[in-house]
Amino acid sequence: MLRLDSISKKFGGVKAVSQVSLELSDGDVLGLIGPNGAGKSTLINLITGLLTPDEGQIYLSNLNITSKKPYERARLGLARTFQNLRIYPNLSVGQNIEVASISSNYSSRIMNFDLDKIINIFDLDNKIDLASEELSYGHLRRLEIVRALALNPLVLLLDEPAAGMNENETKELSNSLKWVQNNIACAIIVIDHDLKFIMGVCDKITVMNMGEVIASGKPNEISNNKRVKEAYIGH
Amino acid sequence: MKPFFKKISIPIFASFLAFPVYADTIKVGFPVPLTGEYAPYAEIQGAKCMAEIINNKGGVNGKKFELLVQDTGTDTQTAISLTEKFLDQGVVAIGTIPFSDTMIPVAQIAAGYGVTILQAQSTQVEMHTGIVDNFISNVSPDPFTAAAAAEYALSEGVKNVVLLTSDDGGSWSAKTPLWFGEVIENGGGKVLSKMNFSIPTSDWSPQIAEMKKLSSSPDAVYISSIMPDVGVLVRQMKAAGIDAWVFGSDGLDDPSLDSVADSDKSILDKVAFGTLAPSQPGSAMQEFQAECKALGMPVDGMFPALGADVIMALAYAVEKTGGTDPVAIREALRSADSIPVRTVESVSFKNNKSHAERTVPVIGFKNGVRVLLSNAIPRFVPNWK
Amino acid sequence: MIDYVVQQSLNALSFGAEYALIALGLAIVFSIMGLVNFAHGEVIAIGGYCMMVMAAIAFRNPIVIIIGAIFASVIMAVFLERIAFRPVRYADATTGLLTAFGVSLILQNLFLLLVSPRPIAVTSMYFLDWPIKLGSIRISSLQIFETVATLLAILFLVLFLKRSFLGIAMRAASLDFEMVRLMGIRANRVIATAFAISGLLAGIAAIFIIARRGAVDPTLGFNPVLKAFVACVVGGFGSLTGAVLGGFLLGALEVGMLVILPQSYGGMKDAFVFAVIAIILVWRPEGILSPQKEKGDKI
Amino acid sequence: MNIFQSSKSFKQAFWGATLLSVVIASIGVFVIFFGERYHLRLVYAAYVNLLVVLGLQVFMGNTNITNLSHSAFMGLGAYIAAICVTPIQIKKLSLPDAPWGLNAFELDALSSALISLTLTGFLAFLTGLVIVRLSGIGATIVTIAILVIVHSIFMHRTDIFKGKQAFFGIPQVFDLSSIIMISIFVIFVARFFRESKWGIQLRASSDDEKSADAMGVNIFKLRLVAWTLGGLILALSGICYAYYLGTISARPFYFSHVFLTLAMLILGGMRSITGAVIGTILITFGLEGVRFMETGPTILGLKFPEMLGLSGIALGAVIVIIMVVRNGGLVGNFEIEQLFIKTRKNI
Repeated sequence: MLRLDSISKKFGGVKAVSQVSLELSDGDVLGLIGPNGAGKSTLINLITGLLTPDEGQIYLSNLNITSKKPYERARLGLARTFQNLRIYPNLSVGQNIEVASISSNYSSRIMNFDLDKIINIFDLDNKIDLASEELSYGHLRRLEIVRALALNPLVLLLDEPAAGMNENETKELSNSLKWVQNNIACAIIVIDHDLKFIMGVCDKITVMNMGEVIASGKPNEISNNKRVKEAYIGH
Repeated sequence: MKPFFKKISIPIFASFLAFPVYADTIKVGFPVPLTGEYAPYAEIQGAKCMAEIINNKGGVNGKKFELLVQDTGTDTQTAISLTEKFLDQGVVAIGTIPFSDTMIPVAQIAAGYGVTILQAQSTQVEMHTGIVDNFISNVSPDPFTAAAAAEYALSEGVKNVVLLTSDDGGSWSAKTPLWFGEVIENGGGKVLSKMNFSIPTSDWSPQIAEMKKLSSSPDAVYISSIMPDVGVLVRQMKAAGIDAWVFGSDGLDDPSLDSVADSDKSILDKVAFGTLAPSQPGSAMQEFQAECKALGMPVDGMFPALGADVIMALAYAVEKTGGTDPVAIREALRSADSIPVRTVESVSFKNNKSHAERTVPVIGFKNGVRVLLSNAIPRFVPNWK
Repeated sequence: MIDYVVQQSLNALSFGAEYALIALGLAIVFSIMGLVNFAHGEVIAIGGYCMMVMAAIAFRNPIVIIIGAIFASVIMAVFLERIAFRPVRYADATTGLLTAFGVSLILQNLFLLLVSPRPIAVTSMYFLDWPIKLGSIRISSLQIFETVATLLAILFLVLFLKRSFLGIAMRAASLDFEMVRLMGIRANRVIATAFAISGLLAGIAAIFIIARRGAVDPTLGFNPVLKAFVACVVGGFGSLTGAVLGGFLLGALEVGMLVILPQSYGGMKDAFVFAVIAIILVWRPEGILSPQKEKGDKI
Repeated sequence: MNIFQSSKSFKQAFWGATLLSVVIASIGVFVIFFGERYHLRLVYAAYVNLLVVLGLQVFMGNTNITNLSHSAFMGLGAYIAAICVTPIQIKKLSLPDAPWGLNAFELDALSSALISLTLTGFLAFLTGLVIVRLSGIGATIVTIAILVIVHSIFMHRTDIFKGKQAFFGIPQVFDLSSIIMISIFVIFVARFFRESKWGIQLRASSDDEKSADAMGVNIFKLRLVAWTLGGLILALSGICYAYYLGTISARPFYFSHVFLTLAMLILGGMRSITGAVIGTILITFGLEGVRFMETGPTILGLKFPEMLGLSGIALGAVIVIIMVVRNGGLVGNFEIEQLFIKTRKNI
């Protein structure tokens, strides 16, 4: 579905992302973790097109999208959420979702799920006509995910979806993601600090540090990896 | 639906119409620019003062002047709506924004009522080309002021001139210099160069550098612009060592020009302008200003005095016709051999119909004080129609 | 011919100095709080009106008048910040711009209401202006004063921003305002200082404008500030060096247009100047010297 | 392709526009039947300004980029139509030196209007290509540049535009009832655009450019569409201006008109069509009142002093107060149909 071929990006002299390769297929849920400044967000920005890589290629279902603009990638099926909420405050909840679903109409991909159902699952069905600023924080987080799903994505990138949530909300979010994994044909990348949450939802985890991938594997392999422990705890 | 509206609207409409018409006053409408770009055209102040003077003496045939004044904010649309409002209130004449883009539509609307646009100080030529018939200006158009200034310049031995033109003031700033040049050439002089400027300009050094580049140095520069721009030009030319006359039009006739001589009494010695009415000390204009001040209605500058002229001309016509019929008043104005006004002895509209025949003063300075250099009807006026 | 070129270049320099002086005042406020202060022109006009009032109540000492005018502009700038711009401090640039337009409208009409729509003569600054002969070239002392004053103002600003505590805080604020707040420096003080400096620059500009024009009217500041605004954007909004560069560039452009354009197109000077500006902006949307933004890892 | 994403958007847009049309039309009809003659003119001018404000709203309201060039496009619309429609014999008199045979042809009012719309729309499209590439203040400065350039051409090419002098002799084509109908049409256009797919995506991009980009919004294209559509509406407003007044000049298409209409838009709230209409109505009537006070009237025997400049102060104060207190304008995102259609469910 999504393939990164040795992607690199420098800021000034600093390598923010160096020679990162990744491959994701349908139904995969990949966790991307690493300490602050590891290059996770840069990687997301490279994938979604807000930044262009200095080296390497990006493929989305075998189409080279390295030089495509963000909105073109979005229409091709790359959906994302943001680390700090980026809901459109002057649009209603329903219109926030419409923005993305209008874009999905521009693609030839057939929607293989029912958006109303998703809205229902994420508990937004009775809030559609509210101004988005009237939602609670937890619901705004959900709205971001629903909005991204409305793009009918092939790949869904979630940038710290559980940030700022309490334990209950995190649990609900985990359940919802599970539901997405089981019912929608797309790959998911999740970035988060909450290891417990990541371990709970992901079936593959990639660990980054200093712009490089230092480990990759199943959750239990990662939790025992020495380099990962070093990177997190420090020397 | 419609008949219902009609039924109730007719009596209401009728009552609107019936309400404000008093036969015992002479109403004059002034949808004028009290604010905005053209606010300096403040003839209304003088019109008010003159109306007060006449009213204090008991009016004209017992009728008193009533001036209907409202601000247009220098906006044509507003001027037109206000005109319509004043027309419905029975005015005998209208004075408005002194630019053709306002005066033409205003005149077209007033024509339906037989009312005349009587402008205190409108000098632009366009209004006299026969577009509208019900227009009268109390002053001479720009070619006359240009010609008067040029005749004086020739008498001072001016040969080579530089013309400064701009489109920013309409034909007043674009064409008046050319007419000046025409008269100069007719008198054996030469136009060395034409240069462009914009209004406002607060630094003339590029144009002055151009002047210094000319093969022969100019005897005079002509400009039709406003204060304080012209004051800057005078000072910068002097500073640059160009010893030439600066001639201009009525835009220079602003009290703030005199202050240019505050630190150097001689700096204005070679500045002169053809204008609309004499403004030197002891002139009728200054007397009028003193009179208004005594009435507690201080007025400043030339335009108010010209506003007073308009009221006096109307007073004359009302007295002559014995009534306030606007068409009769226009006829009376246009058939009189001479109408007494305030700024000059008299004016006449008999020959030109749309503008006054009056002497055109040229004002200069001596030791920083205004002097009347000449005051006559120019002999040669360029063809401008 | 050489004389002519030198003369026009000097003219361009002094045009540019005036724009640069005003543009600096705009840029210093913009760099700190992202506000395009269109009311800067009225801050200049206040300086002019202050001179008018002082002359009317018979102050003759030019030093006193100059100090008074600068003082009035500084007070006005700080006052405007307090009553009009503080409430929109954290709003987007559009809100700030429109607020400034509103303030500018109010002040212009207040001058009209309280003083006069017509120009009022103020001749107390004429003494700054006398001709100077340099070989075959004659220039006005005012041109020299203005250029020198602009250069001094730049020097003073650089020193202030590099050496003083408040100046360093201001530089930091222009990079990351939140950061300065976290460091415990009171935002109000930093911003008030920026406005005070812009007022000071406006006051100096007022002196030169009045010295040349010899009169003050309600729209005195509008046109110069429009041009200075353009200079700022072209130079790179928020960059002080950019403002100065933009100012001088605009001066050169304006004099150049007057010289190059044939007489029949002379009236289109503004059209050409603004067309060049638009082209520069399309070429470099952030201006020629736009400040490097710390984009960092996050978007 | 349906321009609406959902039938609910269409319904809302339709009812909202209908209600506003009723308000607008009833003001006009009231004046036609009960007003004095000069009221007709006053109200006509207000309708022209309403068109300008709506044209401005289409771009500014949906993109949140301040546009200060709108009066220039209005002027272009007015002049192009005027040049086409004015009879030859008048043009021979008023434009004796016009190039390209501009004074040697005349067209009927409809063709003239269509030519004006096409040309102005094309110019809007061309300038739009530049504008949409810039953001925020950069875009605003280019709009100022457009205003200055167009004004400068109007002022200088006196052989075509007559500059500050009058371009006269334009036949009177419209009356109050025609502009009422045009206003209603434009209200529908603006409201439909706001609720259309394009409008919703544009408004998303005005809230958050990056996030909209990530949601597949082609911001350049949509801004260009809004800019061009706004330009067309502004051209229409200019045509209405010329077709009623009969005389135009460069003067009314410059900064003071820019600020007046801008104040109208932001007072009501630029994000909503209802706001644009309310702002226009309030400022139009408010200014009449202020102007009355300005000349120092006597009310109930009380003589007020002459206070010139009061209207300018009031306009500036409206802008500042709205920006400081409520920068979304009086109504924010509110549209009139929300008074009647229940769109909100309880949480």
